[in-house]
Amino acid sequence: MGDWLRINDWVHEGSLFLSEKMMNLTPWPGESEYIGFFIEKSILCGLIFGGIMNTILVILWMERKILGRLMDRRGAITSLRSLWVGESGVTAGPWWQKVPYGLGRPIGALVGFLNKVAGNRDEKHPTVDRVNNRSWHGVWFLFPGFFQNLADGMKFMTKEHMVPRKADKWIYEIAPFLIISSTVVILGFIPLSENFYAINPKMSVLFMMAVFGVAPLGVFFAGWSSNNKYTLLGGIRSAAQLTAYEIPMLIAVLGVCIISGSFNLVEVIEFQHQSGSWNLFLLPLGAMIFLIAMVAEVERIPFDMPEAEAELVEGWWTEYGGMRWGLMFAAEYMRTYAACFLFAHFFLGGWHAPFAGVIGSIPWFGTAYLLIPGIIWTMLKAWAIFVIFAWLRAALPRIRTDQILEFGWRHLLPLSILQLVVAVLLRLYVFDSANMRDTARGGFAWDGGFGLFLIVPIIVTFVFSVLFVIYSIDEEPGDVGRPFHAQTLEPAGTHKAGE
Amino acid sequence: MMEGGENYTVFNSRTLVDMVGDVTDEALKATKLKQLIGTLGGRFFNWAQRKSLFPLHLGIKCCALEMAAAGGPRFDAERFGVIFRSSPRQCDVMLVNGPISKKFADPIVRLWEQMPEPKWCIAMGECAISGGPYFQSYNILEGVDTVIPVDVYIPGCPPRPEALIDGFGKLREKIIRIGAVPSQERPNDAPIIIGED
Amino acid sequence: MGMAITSAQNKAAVDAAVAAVMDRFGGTGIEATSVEHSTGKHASFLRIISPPRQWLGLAKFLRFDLGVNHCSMVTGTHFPDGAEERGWEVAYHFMRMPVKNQASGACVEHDAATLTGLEIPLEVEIFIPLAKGDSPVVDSIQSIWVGADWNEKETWDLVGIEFKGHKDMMRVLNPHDSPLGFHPLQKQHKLRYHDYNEMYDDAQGFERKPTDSGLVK
Amino acid sequence: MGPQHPMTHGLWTLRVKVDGETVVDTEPELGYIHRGVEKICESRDFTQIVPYCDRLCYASAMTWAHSYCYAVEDLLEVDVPERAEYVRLIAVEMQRIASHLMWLGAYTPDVGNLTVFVWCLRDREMFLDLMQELGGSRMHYNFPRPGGIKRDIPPGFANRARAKIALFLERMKEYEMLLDESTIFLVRTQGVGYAKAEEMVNAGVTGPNVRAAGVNYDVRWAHPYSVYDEVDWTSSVEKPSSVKGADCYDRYRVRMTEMEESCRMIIDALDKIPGGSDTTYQSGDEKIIAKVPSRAPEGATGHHHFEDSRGESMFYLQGGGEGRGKYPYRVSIRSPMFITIPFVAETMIGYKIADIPAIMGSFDPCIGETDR
Repeated sequence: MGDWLRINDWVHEGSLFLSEKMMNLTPWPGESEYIGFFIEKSILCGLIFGGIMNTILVILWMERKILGRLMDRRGAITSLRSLWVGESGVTAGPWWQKVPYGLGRPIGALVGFLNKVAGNRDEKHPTVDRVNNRSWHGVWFLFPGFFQNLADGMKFMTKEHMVPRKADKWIYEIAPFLIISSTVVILGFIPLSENFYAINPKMSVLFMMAVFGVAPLGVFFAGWSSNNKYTLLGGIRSAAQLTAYEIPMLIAVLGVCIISGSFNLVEVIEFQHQSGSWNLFLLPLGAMIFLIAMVAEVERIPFDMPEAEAELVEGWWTEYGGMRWGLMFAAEYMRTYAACFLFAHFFLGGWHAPFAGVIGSIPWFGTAYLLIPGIIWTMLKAWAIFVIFAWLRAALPRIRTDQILEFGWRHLLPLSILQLVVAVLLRLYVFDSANMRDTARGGFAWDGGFGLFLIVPIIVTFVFSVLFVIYSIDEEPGDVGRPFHAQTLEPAGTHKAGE
Repeated sequence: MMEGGENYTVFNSRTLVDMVGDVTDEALKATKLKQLIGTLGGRFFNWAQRKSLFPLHLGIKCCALEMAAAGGPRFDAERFGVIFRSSPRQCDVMLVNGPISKKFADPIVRLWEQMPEPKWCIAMGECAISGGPYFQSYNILEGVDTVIPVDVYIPGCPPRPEALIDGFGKLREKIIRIGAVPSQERPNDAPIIIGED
Repeated sequence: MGMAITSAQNKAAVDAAVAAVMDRFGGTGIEATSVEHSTGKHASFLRIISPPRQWLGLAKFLRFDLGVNHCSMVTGTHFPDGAEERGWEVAYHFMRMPVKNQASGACVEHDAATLTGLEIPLEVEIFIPLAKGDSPVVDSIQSIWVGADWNEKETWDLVGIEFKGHKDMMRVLNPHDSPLGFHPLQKQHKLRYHDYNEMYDDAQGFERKPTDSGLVK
Repeated sequence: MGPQHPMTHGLWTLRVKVDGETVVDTEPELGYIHRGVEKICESRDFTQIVPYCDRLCYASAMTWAHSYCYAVEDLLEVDVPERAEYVRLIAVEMQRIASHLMWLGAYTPDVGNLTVFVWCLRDREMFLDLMQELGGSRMHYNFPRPGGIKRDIPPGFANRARAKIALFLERMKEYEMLLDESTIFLVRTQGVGYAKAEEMVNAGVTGPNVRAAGVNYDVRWAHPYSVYDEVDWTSSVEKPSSVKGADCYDRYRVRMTEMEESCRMIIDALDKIPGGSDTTYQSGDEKIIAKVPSRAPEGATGHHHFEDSRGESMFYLQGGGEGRGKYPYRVSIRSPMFITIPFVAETMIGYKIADIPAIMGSFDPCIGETDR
């Protein structure tokens, strides 16, 4: 079953064609393959990064709006409208006349036109206009609030670049770029659709996880080089926390790879489709561990201890301002976005439409349903995961560092090993590789040998849900003792072994 | 090697960069491209700057609660891109919302100097404008403008959150009028007072 | 309803306290009286006027025999025009609370009407007049009530009354670099622009320099 | 930490010495907004001081103004009309709710939850609106006068207050759902910041902080001053969980129950108010304000202990200042947080850095009153 939007193939053919034509004009026509490869990869990288970077605006906008709604607010409502109407009736005047060669005239005309269509309505009612200027009234296509982050980003570019006097200048400058470059590299390995990815090596999962671990180094660099107590503490906390959560996350991913039999992300996704069930229903525990560990990896509430606002001002990025901070801020959200994509790919079947077999068999609607490009499904799934991230942020307080570490080492790690065992057992004894199918409906490899369609995912999910409900039911409030006393009367480092 | 500001001399590339920069600058000037880019981009950057004003999360006294209320559901300053940050390095606006005592005069100047340009200062409330009810006190400065330059004054004791939001509106007007220039180069003649026009 | 101390309880407690203090300290210059508040419920409180010599003994008696366990406030006042033996005055306010350390999961479940004896809350006001002079000294009660610690610091900082035996005396409200002997609540310090004409002729401060110009940026 | 730091809820510095993540030593430093109110008040007459008292504490202006008014009535020997006492009680209890809401709103970001902060601001607006009807301003009401109150309750106030309190009691359940049932909130607050009752009392800590440790002590019943003995309420005392005293969770619970008690008190006072809650007297009517002499004789003193929303506040006034007694000779202010902050700083020793805001916030610091 294929996707009609075969961007990789199109780009491949197009660039080969282009390079052949070009190289035939030169004395080295035999080299066209390499030139074509170069062109192809450049275009693909541009497309992938452009697509993901632009949709990051959606992520930021979603977070603001969701948080705003949960908090009984509106969230940002900045729109582009103020570009032409000015602020509360104050404009910069006919600034386009300063543009040389008369190039400003079309701009002036455009501004005039926009003012007519979506400008201040009534000069007799300046208050109404002033209220309108803040918002979008009547002009829905301006996407109120969507451009707030664009404004933020552009503002960061114009801010002064400051380096603290006592900072270690080289490392201070390098750290944000270390963070953002490693983040961008991850994005290059994420396939957006069956036939739309920048690069797809055989061990892409391993590579991605390895690159995910580079950013903590940048965080630690940033914290240390700023020469500030808050950033240093933030950096150390970050390093400890990321190390603690990397391991359960890796083991959870290992479970996915074992059950899919591949370290390649595309093959993991294809396996989920062909075997007939998303990994979410086979490894619910793994999905939960992966989600929790990912929240910790991207340092969001409730695991945002490294940048805990209450005690560490802004954590490890306290001393960064201007564009460096903007970069780190963007990197933070890119990591979050990458985490959403990874979750969608590992556990939610990537670009495959949900219930493609059932809905696809409806006469007219089904055909149209199957024609929806995979890239849209990928995005939708990633955004749905991001909604969970934003929801967590609104609902939960922050955990203390020692509690974070304890939770990571003492709860997540054993659980992740348990789910690894489950994955091995499922793959070895339950999986039926003969029933893999590459049709719209997918295969039925998880019938457990009884011919009952999807019996294994249903049983696993049911058992897990029951266990989860049992676990999460509160005991009687009176019976629960308070947690152990966290006060340390002896400072750290003074303990002796064996006491 | 790490002292002063001479770190780029290690590879002696500073002169090269400067030279290339100068040549490019001349070329751009000759073709008026600089003016073109400057005017076009300037408007966009001006828009970005005035739409995203991050005030410093600095609560001094009573007005701090009105500042908090302005961030709350009823007034919701976040609608207009006013998002409070805790670190002065990441802020554009210093919102002084209380009396400046002698003990606090030094820290607030340091905070102001830690903020990157372009930056603005809003004096919120009587205490920050003139000392307010405490103007006779032995320990209070007569307004924050004795130590840092103020762009917008919001009178009231304390001003209502709407007034604060309007103050940010006035600051936007100021930015659109005189541009997002650093605080030293700003004309110092006409600070904006809410309620005058 | 009805969960407040009645005036009979109040009177009984104050009278008992007056009797106890006069019994112990009668003839040493300590005067204990029962005074009524002149508003509201007209509740009574214990007022003691004590010479500074007797103060430490009185304080220990209050704390350990009368169970006055809460030091509410220490106030110093400067009387430059007052009598020779009352150039300064320190006023203490104490409270008695019915307090015990609690076991886990328990609290004092008492009905106010059933309280008797030393369990009844009591209000104590103590005046200690000090002689005129540049350096008024009174004994510190920091070791008896921990809560008096910062109160005494503040009194020294603002009024300039020294507390003998107070460890770690420092400025708490005024800046640390205030000049030695600067205690703003002493009466020789006028309010900065106290003069009416000075206040209103140049209210905006265009011509006037603040007294601290040059000290700050 | 500080003076500009999100933890501090105002301007003050806490010097913290840490060993790794463990706090070893702390030293508070105050005075960043010391304004010399006590000195200024010596050149203001008795009515002019009320706005200064409003501005003492920015989170609970009403209670401080009332605290002063009771003290000045003690000095000037005035009896307040009973209706005025009832209105004062209503105003003070509403301010107590608003102040505790502000506390809850400031406390939850300390442990990392921004949602409750915003919700608290939302609900605080309801009570600010009610108090705005009384005083005319959003924050500094300038409402009580020596001898009574500035204005009577406006028409329809009682019904609005009842409706809003009913709504607020519903909303409190939402908060409890979000906080009490959140394991993360519990592990952040339980077992953290133990403070013993006897030590607290000896160190001068009062109010909800000491009631959280199981001490049933409240100035409102121990030294009854307004009509607190006539309305229906009980002092909200939390049973401490441990022999080590009260932890942050206890202090959170005691404030939540205190808000409920205040709601009960307001409703009851609206029912029992003499003259009925629907009538409105003119300003200056003798039913709501008594005649007050403008001068106090030399040598007269007045003081009043008052249950502020943060503990026991107190004014001590000496009459006979300048203008032949028109001004007070000495005004001394007892701020509950001034005494509490050094105690809290010692409480933190031994906990983690992340616990500093959790402990500090649970004591509800307010620097306006602390620095005066």
